[in-house]
Amino acid sequence: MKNNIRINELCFSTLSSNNPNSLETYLSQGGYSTWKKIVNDFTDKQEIIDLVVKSGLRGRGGAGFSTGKKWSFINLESDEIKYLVCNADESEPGTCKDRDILRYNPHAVIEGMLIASYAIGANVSYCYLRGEFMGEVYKNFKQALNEAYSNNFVGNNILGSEINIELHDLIGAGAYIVGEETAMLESIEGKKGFPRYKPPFPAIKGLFNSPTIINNVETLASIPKIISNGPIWFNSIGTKDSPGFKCFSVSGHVNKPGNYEVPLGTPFKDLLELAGGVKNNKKIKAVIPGGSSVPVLPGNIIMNINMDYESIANAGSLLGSGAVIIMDENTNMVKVLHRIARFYYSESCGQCTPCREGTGWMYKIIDKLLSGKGSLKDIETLESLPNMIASSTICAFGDAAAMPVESFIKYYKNEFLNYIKNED
Amino acid sequence: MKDKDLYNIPSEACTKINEWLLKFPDGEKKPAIIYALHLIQKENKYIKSKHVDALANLLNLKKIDVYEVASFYSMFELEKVGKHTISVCTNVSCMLKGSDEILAYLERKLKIKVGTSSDEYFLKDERECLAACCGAPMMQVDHRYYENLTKEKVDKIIRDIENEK
Amino acid sequence: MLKNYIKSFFLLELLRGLKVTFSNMFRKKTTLRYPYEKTPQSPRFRGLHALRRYPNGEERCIGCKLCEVVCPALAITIDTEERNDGTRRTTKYDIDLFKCIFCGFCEEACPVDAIVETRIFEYHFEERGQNILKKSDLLKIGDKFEKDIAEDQKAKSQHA
Amino acid sequence: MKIKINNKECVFDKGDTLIQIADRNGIHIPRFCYHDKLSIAANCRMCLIEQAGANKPQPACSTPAIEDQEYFTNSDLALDSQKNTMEFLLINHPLDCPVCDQGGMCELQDLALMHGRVKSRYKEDKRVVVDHNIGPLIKTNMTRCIHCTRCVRYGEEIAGIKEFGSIGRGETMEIRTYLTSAINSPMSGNMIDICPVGALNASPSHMKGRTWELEKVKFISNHDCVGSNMDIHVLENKVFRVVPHENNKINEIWLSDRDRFSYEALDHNERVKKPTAKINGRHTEVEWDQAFEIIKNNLDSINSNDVSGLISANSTIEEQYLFQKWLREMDINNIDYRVSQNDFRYQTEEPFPKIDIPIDDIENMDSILLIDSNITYEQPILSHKLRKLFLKNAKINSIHTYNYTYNFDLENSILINPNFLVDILIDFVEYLSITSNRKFDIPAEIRKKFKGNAKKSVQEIAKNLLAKKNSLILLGSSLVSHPDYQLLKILTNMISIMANSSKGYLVENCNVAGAWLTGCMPNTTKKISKDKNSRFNVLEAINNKLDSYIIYNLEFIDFYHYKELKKSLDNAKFVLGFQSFVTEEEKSFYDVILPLATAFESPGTFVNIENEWQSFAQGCKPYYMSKEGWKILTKLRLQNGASIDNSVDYIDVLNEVDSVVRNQKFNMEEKYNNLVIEKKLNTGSLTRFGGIDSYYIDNIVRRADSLNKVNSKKNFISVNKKTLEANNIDITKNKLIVRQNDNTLLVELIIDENVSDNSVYIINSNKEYYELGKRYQPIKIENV
Repeated sequence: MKNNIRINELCFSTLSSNNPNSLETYLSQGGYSTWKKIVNDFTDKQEIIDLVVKSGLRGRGGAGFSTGKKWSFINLESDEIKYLVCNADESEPGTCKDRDILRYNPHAVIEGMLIASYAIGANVSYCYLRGEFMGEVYKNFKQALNEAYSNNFVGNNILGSEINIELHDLIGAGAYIVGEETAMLESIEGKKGFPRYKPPFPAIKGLFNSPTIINNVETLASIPKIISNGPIWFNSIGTKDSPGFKCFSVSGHVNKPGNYEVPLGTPFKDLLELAGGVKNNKKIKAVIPGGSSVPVLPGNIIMNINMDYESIANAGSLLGSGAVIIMDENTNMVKVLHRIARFYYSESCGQCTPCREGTGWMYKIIDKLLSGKGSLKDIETLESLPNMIASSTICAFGDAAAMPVESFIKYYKNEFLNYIKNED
Repeated sequence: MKDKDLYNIPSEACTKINEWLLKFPDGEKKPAIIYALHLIQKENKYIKSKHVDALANLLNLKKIDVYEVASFYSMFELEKVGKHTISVCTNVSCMLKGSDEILAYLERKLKIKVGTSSDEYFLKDERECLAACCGAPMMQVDHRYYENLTKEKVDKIIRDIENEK
Repeated sequence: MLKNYIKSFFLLELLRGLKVTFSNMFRKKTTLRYPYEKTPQSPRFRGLHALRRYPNGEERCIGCKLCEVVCPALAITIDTEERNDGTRRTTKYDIDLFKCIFCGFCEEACPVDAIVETRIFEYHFEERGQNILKKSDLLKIGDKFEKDIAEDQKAKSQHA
Repeated sequence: MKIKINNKECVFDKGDTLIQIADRNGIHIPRFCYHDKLSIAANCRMCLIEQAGANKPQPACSTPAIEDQEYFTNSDLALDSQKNTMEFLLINHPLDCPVCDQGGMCELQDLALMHGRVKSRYKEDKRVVVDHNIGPLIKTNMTRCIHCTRCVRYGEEIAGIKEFGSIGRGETMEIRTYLTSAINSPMSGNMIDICPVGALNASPSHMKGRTWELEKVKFISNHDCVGSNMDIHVLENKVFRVVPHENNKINEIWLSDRDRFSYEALDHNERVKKPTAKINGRHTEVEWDQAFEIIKNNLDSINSNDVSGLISANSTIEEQYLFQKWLREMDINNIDYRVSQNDFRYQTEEPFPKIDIPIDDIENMDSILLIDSNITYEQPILSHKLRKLFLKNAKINSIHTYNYTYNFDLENSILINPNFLVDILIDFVEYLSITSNRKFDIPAEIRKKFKGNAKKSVQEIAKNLLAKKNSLILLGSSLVSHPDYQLLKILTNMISIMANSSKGYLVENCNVAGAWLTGCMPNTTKKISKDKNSRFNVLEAINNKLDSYIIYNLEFIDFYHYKELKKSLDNAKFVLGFQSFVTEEEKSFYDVILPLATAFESPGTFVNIENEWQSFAQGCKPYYMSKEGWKILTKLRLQNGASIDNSVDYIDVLNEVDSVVRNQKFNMEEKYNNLVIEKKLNTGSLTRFGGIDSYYIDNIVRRADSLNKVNSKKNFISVNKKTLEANNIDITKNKLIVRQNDNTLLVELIIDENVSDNSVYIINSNKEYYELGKRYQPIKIENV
């Protein structure tokens, strides 16, 4: 094992302590110093946004859009009410990093939210946790929030200044689609989680019709250190286009599944090694590198690439939310796809046609294939469906449902063909 | 979910709902629906039409608005379910680590099929990932996460629940 | 002159004529002794109409009125209503055989293969008004010849 | 700003979406969820088109145009996207077009022809949705639903009552109402029109015909005073269904349920089939000529001063014109149309029943005052205009005797006992006389009543009216029967002048303006005809117990003085009825009944409250032996020797009405004389009030089957708790007895805080309420 990989330095830095989620731990690691400094100096908002732009931080939720750029869409001049929303509706299959960040380092998220709210001029900020987090995660976060309130990091006249930022926790009720940013806004407004059509983008017209910025938990948790250590520090880690650290949730057939925060651009081999290698010393068959919504990559391809946005994109997949699902040689790919398709079938919100009808159609065909009743024609149809769904829906769910199907058939068509009994 | 008798939301819950509403701009009532439904479900285990009626009255909303939300989110149960809700995650990561066997084991053990309920247990047909992939296979019992499951562990969890009574 | 004389003397025209007669006398006959014999019919023969039923006895016709609208001779009249079980059924289905030109469009338009033209072409009317086939008549024809109709339909569908 | 669509240059304004630009330029873009009257949903994905340079197709309905961009609606990318969407829409759509009522006018069918595949690739099971009964008007078949959510948005935005919602998610999402609740909106039928597929169909015409068999005739609605334009679809000389006809000045593309489904009454079993005459005390069917002869003989033998002609304000203006002409030619001058009116004081002349501004101008108002108007149910189209105003943030205020349900929210409202309606308007006038800078000479009689203590709520409303530039006051139509109706009108007029507002007197009938213009009333100073002899209005005509009554297209319960009328008729020597419908009971009062064609079966003209003349053609032939009113009346005039051409045609009648009435300049100023303020309504005890059920207002609607199934026809009254306690009513029981004079009725009790103190709210929805007594009269409530 190579020992030179830097792990858990950013969002998971508190893990080294015995009591990772406590305020003391966070403060002892220099927590809230950035926020205090900003409050003291009354730092220029544009300056913070410029810092984040320079750092090259990309959204950790899945799409990988530049965070600084997103913030700069907000019109700082206007005196409209603005909102910041922290997207803690982590539900991409394979991803469990946000849950751990919220459990073990909630103060980083809170500080990140405060800095972001300040930078975009929002006085109210919401953290939307998925309903399933109602237990431990919500409790830890709520406790941290209370601590932050009682220390006057949040609230009115923060730390004696004139800054007022309210930070609220919200809870969802179980819907994958709410992880989509505009669907989350609908859900916060107390409606069904139907994504909104864009334009208008949330930065212009978001929550309660006001400009809104939505960021992922990991993104926001990274902010304090980026500001305090400066963009040059952040740029020095990772690759040129993908700087910084990224949490990878390595799951599936590995010996030590877990969240590993490593610099972007770390070779996949090293990451696999960190996770203890493939279970039972089997060969690696396939890897889904960024959550179930991205195309699968066969083992021989991924073994030779680095884990950063560009390299994975060049290999024909996406880094997504950094959920690395590893499948060994004995894995039945049709079954895996069946499970993924079932997930999208039951999580489609039903708002727009291609996704509502298409996810069901794909699932039903795969189900039929799995039960041995499929035909060659079914595979032909199945091959054509992803193309028909992708890029014609309101949100990215359509693409997310389409990409796995497309890639599984592309790389593992033989396994699908094996399920066909009658050859007509 | 048809029910004739009336339901009054307990005053304690009403206060909580009103407090929750303080988080939102004035006059916005809908944002409390999800939270209020959670409260109601916690008290009653599942949501009946009388609950929807009561909530719509409390928040001065159309019943259909409340019902839409209740039917959209998968955590809200509109049919009668048992006291303890058990959700075994069966999504990709967990499936790779053998969640199907765990589920089948639970089905045998609790003598209910997935998606059905006995008086005591409700074995939820969980299709969404529960975000504990690194601890696969996992399940959630009444919002508590149990990770790295084995049959023995499942036995213990069920035993603990029985003992709690 | 002489030529004509010889021709008429030897009855040449007559013989030529008789040649046709005799040559046809031994050929295979094309006429049939109807009604004892009948010409073969194609499965697509368009004769008297019939309304069919499903094997379980349910009438096929759903009262969509496509045959009514497609009929070039305006020979079909249909009234419909909702039956108690929520399905759409005809309360009246009349075909005026005086108007009908047996074009077969009705059969083609029918989405459920309810109205068909059978091979029956021998029928008569005894009283005024019998030229209008009512729903009950049409169903009766259909019931009686269902076996033949089904075979013909199958044969037809193979060429579709 | 300019863009190019399919290489065609199109001009647009900032913010226009692509589909709007394309529609204006005649470029076809397929769509399902987009509807230009509704908000954008962008969920059907049928309108995807290509934007040059973009690799993703763009939804034309929600994408704003970008200047100088090029778009293609017929490129491969666009057509492929549309084809894909179409395939997805069709996989779960049943193949039941042959039995679907929408077949032939279905948007899905049309677009499938253009964008669909020849054969389906979908071999799996199709989705099936269980239908729920949502009331007698709309038949659902939700398996056919394509989830465009037009109906959901219609309910939220247009009707103002969200009744449909999308329940569940994903493929199993269902459009349905909450549990099993029925649709309640008085404009629900429009959902049938906007549904692009056959999921929502009209229940009364369900499965009875196909679209291609129908003939279309333009028609004008005859149940409210706005005159909605509509098309009646005729199948085999019967009205098959009614759909709206677009008229942006009046009803836009909407129609109220009442207008849409009233046609069902046309073959009701109470229709009069043949002329009948009482011979030896028994009604016998007679021929037309025989009937005419009997009429002539009888009328000739009666003094013309002892005859009264009463005509419905729902009849066409041609009928009204000919009716008064026929009677006046016989020197009969006791003519009236105001049968539901109770107050005939003050005016030398009835003020013209009119709204000061055009109906489409209501949308430009910024403040409204409703005076006891249940407008959402009584005049749904006007209510829709107010809803639009409300959505534009205009302020709507109301003074009412019952907290009516509106499809908009009120800014200020005052709930008042009907006894004090006049007083509160006087308060209003008083307050305005202080605050308004418009000088107005308030009659001393009214000034005398000033008390100097206008309520705060009155002040609020008055301030609101004064503050806004465009304001409108609407006087509710059910007030027509109020004993102080004329006084209310005078006060409304004063308020409107002082507040610089427009005003409108809403009425229940469709052609009140026509009746007014043609002079179907006494005291007329208009020079259509000179009245020489007696001029009794309807009230005097009834009270004076005349020898003969001629009743045209009116039922007895249309009269406010229902019981007095029956007594007078019983005494009369000769009673003639021109009727489309007659009940067995009414029949016995008549000596001759002539079967009259309804408006559906006759050409005619209606004049709505904005004085808009709208003519329509004959929809279908008259029922059985009945005849069009203008024909019968012309014949009667001929019989009297009127100097008209024997071959007179409908067009001739129309031309005559046009030249005599339409081109006449009438003085429409409101004048008052003998202004003695004496509030007639002062019961001093419990007062009965409440309008007529909106599905019980005229002889046609009353008999429309499906409409009458919408509301429960149980007898019930609404009273508030305080009043109940004051009258010692046992509120644990839900039944009680109401008493007016000697009549009693057992009714169900609804404890309703929307009712003011000391009053009993009764919606008149069946005959028993009329038998009980009159509105605005004392009433007693007793325990069972």
